[in-house]
Amino acid sequence: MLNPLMILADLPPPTWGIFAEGQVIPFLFGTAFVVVVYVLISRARAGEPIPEIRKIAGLDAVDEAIGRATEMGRPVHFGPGIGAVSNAQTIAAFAVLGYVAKMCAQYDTQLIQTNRNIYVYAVNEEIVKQSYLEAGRPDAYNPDDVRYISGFQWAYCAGVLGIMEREKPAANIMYGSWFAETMIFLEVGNIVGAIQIGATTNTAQLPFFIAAADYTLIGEEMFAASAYISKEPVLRGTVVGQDIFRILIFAIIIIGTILQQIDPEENPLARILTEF
Amino acid sequence: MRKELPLLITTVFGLLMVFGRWFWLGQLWGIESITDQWIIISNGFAVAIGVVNLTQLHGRNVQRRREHWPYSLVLIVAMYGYMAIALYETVEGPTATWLYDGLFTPIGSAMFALIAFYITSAAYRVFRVRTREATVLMICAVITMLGMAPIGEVLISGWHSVAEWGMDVPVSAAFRGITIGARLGFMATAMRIILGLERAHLGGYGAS
Amino acid sequence: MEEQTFWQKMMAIDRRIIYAILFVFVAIVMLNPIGLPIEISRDTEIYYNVVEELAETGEVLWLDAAFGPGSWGELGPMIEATLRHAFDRGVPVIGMAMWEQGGRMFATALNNVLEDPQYDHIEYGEDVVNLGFRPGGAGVVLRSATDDVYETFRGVDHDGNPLDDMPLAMQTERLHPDYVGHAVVYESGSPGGPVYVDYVHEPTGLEMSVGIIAMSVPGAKVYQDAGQYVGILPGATGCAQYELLIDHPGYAVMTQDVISLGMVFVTLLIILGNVGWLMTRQQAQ
Amino acid sequence: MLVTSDPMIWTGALFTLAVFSYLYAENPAWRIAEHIYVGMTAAYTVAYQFHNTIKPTIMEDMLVDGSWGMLIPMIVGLLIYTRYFPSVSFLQRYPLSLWVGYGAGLVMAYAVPPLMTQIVGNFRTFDSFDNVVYWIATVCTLIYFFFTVKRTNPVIKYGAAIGRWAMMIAFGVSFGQTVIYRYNLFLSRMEYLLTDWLQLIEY
Repeated sequence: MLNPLMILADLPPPTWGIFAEGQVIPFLFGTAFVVVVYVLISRARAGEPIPEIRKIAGLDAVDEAIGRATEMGRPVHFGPGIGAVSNAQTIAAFAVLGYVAKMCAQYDTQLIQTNRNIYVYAVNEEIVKQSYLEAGRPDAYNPDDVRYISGFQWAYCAGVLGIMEREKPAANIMYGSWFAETMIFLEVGNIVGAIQIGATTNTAQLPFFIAAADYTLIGEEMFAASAYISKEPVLRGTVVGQDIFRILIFAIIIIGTILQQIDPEENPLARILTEF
Repeated sequence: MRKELPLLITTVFGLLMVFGRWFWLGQLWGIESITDQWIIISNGFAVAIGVVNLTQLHGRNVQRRREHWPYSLVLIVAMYGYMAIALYETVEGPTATWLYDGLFTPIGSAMFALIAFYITSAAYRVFRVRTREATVLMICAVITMLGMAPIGEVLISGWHSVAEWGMDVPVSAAFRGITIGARLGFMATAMRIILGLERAHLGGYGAS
Repeated sequence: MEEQTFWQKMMAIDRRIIYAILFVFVAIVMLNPIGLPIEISRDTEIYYNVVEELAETGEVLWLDAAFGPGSWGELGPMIEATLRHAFDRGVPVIGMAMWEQGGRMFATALNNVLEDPQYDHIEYGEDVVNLGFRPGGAGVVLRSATDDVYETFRGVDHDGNPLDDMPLAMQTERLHPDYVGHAVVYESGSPGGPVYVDYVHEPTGLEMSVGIIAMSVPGAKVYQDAGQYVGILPGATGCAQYELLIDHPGYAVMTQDVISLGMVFVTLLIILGNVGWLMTRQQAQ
Repeated sequence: MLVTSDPMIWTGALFTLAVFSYLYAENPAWRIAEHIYVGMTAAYTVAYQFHNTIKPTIMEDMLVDGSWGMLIPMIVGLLIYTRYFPSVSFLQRYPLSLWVGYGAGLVMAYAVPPLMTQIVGNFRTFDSFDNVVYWIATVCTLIYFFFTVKRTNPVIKYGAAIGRWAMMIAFGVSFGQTVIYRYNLFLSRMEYLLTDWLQLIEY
């Protein structure tokens, strides 16, 4: 299974003595990224100042939606998407769920939380329980409101449709990795008159959120919003770190574009970035 | 120990992958081919988890005669029946193929086909031009729908080229902006997992 | 006053009526095609030329069926058309699947094509091989590219027959430009083309294309513009054009009339729905 | 003959109609189809893996080739089943941590080169209208996703606004493509009913 000679036969010599061919830039960029993000996370956790995340338009809608549900005496539905527990979008949803659950506990509004993934369900159960505890309302926590519907996409979809039609939530918050079921949830949510908030990075579903939901967090906004809303230092540090690298990428694009105008055929920066 | 060792395994395995790719020695030692093989095999042996889960859930439904329990029975019969056949004659055997082509494929495809109906009714009942943004979105959607289908070119010559231009230039450009950002986001999540700052997958969030 | 009630009634219409109209409408158009002309797009031509170029060099075409029965309607006919084209031009084809059900999807497409007496001369194992699916996600693709195809697939094809008897599989040691001329991923979601971009195209330089569901075409354009994808065959519409190019109009061509009229139908519903909405809203104020 | 006599196609057609009946209302036919589908999905996976991974690993790798090292991943994989035994259920974290570590490592190890290709793809020569539009749209979309820079800076403010409009156009096109895709899937089922089952169309 391990045959170094065979692999050696077509392995080019190392660059700078230790790196495999074409891996210098990945190493430098990757390491710099890890260091910068780690430093910011550490600072945030230690309570030291890091740049503030701006308020995301549409984030107020979460408060507004819960407030309206409270006034109407109807429940709030929260779906974390149908992605796996290690999916970045699902992880972003955890933080938002904590916030929503805490608000619902304070206002004494019923929160219906539905799940497709069994591991996500286990995590969410803990989050909601913990949030009710933190809000000082452990007695108001109802374990039956955090629901595992089915591991199968369509059965999950049918289950949520039934819940929406029967229990008529006044707010429908869909935060996570959504797929084909988006369209169906949004239509039914619209018919039962719920305020709908969507957040996903799945570009194929974003158009439907924009067309049919009241508020949509586009792509990365969902990560920033989850950091903003939860004030979780790990998340905040990550968002700031990503922004620093976005500025770096921005600078590379500007320099590269200028070099491109000088000599469209041979752009030294392009060569370095793709070949080293 | 119960939480620390798994976290350590995650970190070590993640770093091993990185070492095996970035460093010359890592490639020389063929680390990737070993880690890949490990993943393939460990996944293979974990595969029955779905069957066990379903048996537990639906077995209980049948046992306690819960609402809709006959359907649970259908599920268990279909599952073990098909599994027995496919284990005996492989999934390519004649009976297994018959069941696959006669039941599995039609049901699965029909379920995905349902969305066409939902989209059609949503077109009438939900897609509103509430804002200027939504209006632009809907107009672009209609230009694309008709332009990518043969009808656009029949109605107005050149419509197809307009729709194609839309895909080649503005769409590709905007999606690139989103893709670059998303890649940074995935890297950040991967990095948090490797450094042990993210533990949701081990049960419990925010313990860090 | 009469008009208000009309729009209100229209807006409150039972969605099942819309479903019924759609069902009947599609059936009628399918039974009575009108034969709208089909324009060949640039994307389809690029994809077509990929196979044409392989015919000149005689290199292997590597296909990955990354979809299940749900997306057969768009991607199945693509594989069938590509196989026909490759067989016509004598291009050897190796199939595999990143998706669990993909191995069966490829096998079905291959069987459908081989049923045609025109392809009686095609020998399984020499001209085409179906490696099928192996668990491990991206790891399988990565291992095929960096290590060894035979080992990755454990020396057997989709049906469990030994690869040792299949000269084509034995010659193709790796998913690498040294052994394969071009890779095409039939993508319906994740994992899909990007897996090949990261673990095959970037590390080895192997050229690749995708046959993709219409929904994901916009996302794929980004990779094409960066030169990571050579060609994109966009959905059943692209497939219909491809079927015309290889001179074997089939299922995809048949659906084009329905698609055209279906899109007109959806457009009308959007307009009608919004007019009704504005009318009822005005009246509510 | 007008209707097929193939029992397989009859079964498929009836189950297709059973699924479509869900559009009218949830009903027993739909539920049966749903439960069969879920059961078969799980069973297919097990049978396929058994023949293609489990059997060859044990029968060939271990017994013939003597690669007993394969025992480690095998045992790690099997640990997932400890979740059903509460006293040792913590052991299921080992396979999970292995898979998550692999996934995260894979992303870190391979994410940069494709990202660089995307960045370099934006080094545009401003010699055509398309290139200029392309460049502006990408850069503005990137600007839209700055979260720590205040939107009072005019470059950021207008850049983000252009970026948002560019995304709306992109989403519109994406919307159109999705509708076409969904229709195609539906048509494929209609074709199955009309051609394979009722045999009303020949082509």
